Amino acid sequence: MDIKVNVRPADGETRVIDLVGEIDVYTSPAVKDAITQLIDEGHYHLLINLEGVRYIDSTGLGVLIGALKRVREHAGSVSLVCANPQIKKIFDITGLVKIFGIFETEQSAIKALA
Amino acid sequence: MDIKVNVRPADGETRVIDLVGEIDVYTSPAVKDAITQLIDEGHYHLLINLEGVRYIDSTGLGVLIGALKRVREHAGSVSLVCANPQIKKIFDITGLVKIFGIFETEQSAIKALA
Amino acid sequence: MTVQQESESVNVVELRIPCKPEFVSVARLAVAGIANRLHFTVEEIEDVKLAVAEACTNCIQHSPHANEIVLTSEMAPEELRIVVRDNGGGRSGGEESAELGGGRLGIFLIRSLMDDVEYRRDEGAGLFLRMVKRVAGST
Amino acid sequence: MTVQQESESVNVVELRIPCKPEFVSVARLAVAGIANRLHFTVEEIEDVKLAVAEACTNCIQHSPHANEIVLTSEMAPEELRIVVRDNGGGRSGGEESAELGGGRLGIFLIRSLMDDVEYRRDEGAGLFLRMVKRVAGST
Ligand SMILES: Nc1ncnc2c1ncn2[C@@H]1O[C@H](COP(=O)(O)OP(=O)(O)O)[C@@H](O)[C@H]1O
Ligand SMILES: Nc1ncnc2c1ncn2[C@@H]1O[C@H](COP(=O)(O)OP(=O)(O)O)[C@@H](O)[C@H]1O
Repeated sequence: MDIKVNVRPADGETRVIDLVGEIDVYTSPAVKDAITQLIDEGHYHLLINLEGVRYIDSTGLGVLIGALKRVREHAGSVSLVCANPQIKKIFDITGLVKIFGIFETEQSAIKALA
Repeated sequence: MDIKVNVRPADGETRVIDLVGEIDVYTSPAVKDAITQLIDEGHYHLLINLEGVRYIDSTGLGVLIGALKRVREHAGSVSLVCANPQIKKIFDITGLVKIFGIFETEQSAIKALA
Repeated sequence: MTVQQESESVNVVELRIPCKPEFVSVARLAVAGIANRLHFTVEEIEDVKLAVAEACTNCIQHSPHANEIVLTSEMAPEELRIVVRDNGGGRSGGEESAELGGGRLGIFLIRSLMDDVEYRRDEGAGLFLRMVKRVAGST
Repeated sequence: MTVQQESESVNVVELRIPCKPEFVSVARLAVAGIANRLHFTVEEIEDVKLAVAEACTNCIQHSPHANEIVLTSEMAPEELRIVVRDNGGGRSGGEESAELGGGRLGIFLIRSLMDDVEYRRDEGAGLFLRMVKRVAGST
């Protein structure tokens, strides 16, 4: 598996999901499983840290979009931490930059959530 | 070109050749040219710094062996700086570790030459 | 550059991988090596990698009968031409709802990242995707 | 792991590259992606990359009539089997003195780095090299 997924609590209700590696058609099911489990457990405020992600494709974007759709049913949110310009470009091109909160650092994401 | 070659003088008669990148059948001619030019110019004490080399194959080894053969005709020497374990392994396997001086750092190589 | 021109016709790389998720990274790495031989920037190489991965993902998700993906890369001095095909028929659109993407979003990305794109998925036939990336400043 | 076994037979990757120096890195990257799908260590992956590169270099330097190198990689759970062939005849040993190596030293490295090696270069025929790398601890 070329993706590492780690979940940890942050301030308040937020759960942070650290992803490290590449998110593609092979690895995105593991990401989806982790997110689904959190949502099933009642966590609707997710902060997905992509700082360790050097590659994401449409299947990865699909997982993030799916997560957002589900948490919104519970007035939740999905924020992303991403500094890699190539990955930011993908969110720009697809217009997803407008539906996710995308932050340069985890600190700024948490500040915005508070 | 996936190799960068830089030549600079060191203490005394020694010339340092910094190699950065991968040395294979495609890039080794550039390495060979640089070394040949130095030898043609009368530099017979060569210190080849492989710290920036992440890959070397038999063509690269062939260039180094060829350089050693030529400078030995003039009582010269070829020392190598190499800390990468994978590359050191190649010198070990081929027994070339016994015919080159191989050093962990440039400082230790220059000290040994003095 | 006579030698370059003479040999241009044989600068073709063909890669055949199983039509399975775990092999998309093989295609990505191979195409990175190919793109690295043209004068692309790091960003352009990433674009080509993603486009090729999206094409493979499309085969995997939308050609349920395919077992092989064939990538053909033709290197010209000023552009890289890539054809991605699979050997299976897509089911007439009915299965397109795979929630992990790779469909419209994937094709959209390919069109955004590459210069020319020709996309065909005829009913009952596999994917045919031809895409070209030009080296910047070569037009 | 029924699925794994069922599909094992199709876990073959084929790569065709021009028999030219600038394409050896494409083979190296592709095989790194393949080896990465087995449970090899980083060091073992480097071994496989070097062995494949040496095989390609052998084709380039010792098969003057070859224009294509074909690499076939078969992935089994516990080992990677790679066949490297070219489509050209080596000249009966006369041209073997290419000073940049790739000959005996290359074959020596392949034998040192891989577990099983079968090497044939029949007079007038191209290279046939079959090599196997086993995942450590799988014997
Ligand atoms: N810009 C977008 N905004 C919101 N949802 C999107 C956007 N793009 C794609 N989606 C959704 O993401 C999922 C994956 O899309 P897509 O890659 O087109 O795959 P598919 O072929 O399965 O429709 C779908 O559920 C789609 O509705
Ligand atoms: N261990 C060694 N010590 C000294 N010279 C070597 C050694 N191994 C190879 N050589 C020399 O390096 C060069 C390249 O060797 P090799 O890869 O076998 O290529 P070739 O097929 O051209 O002989 C040759 O000139 C060979 O004599």
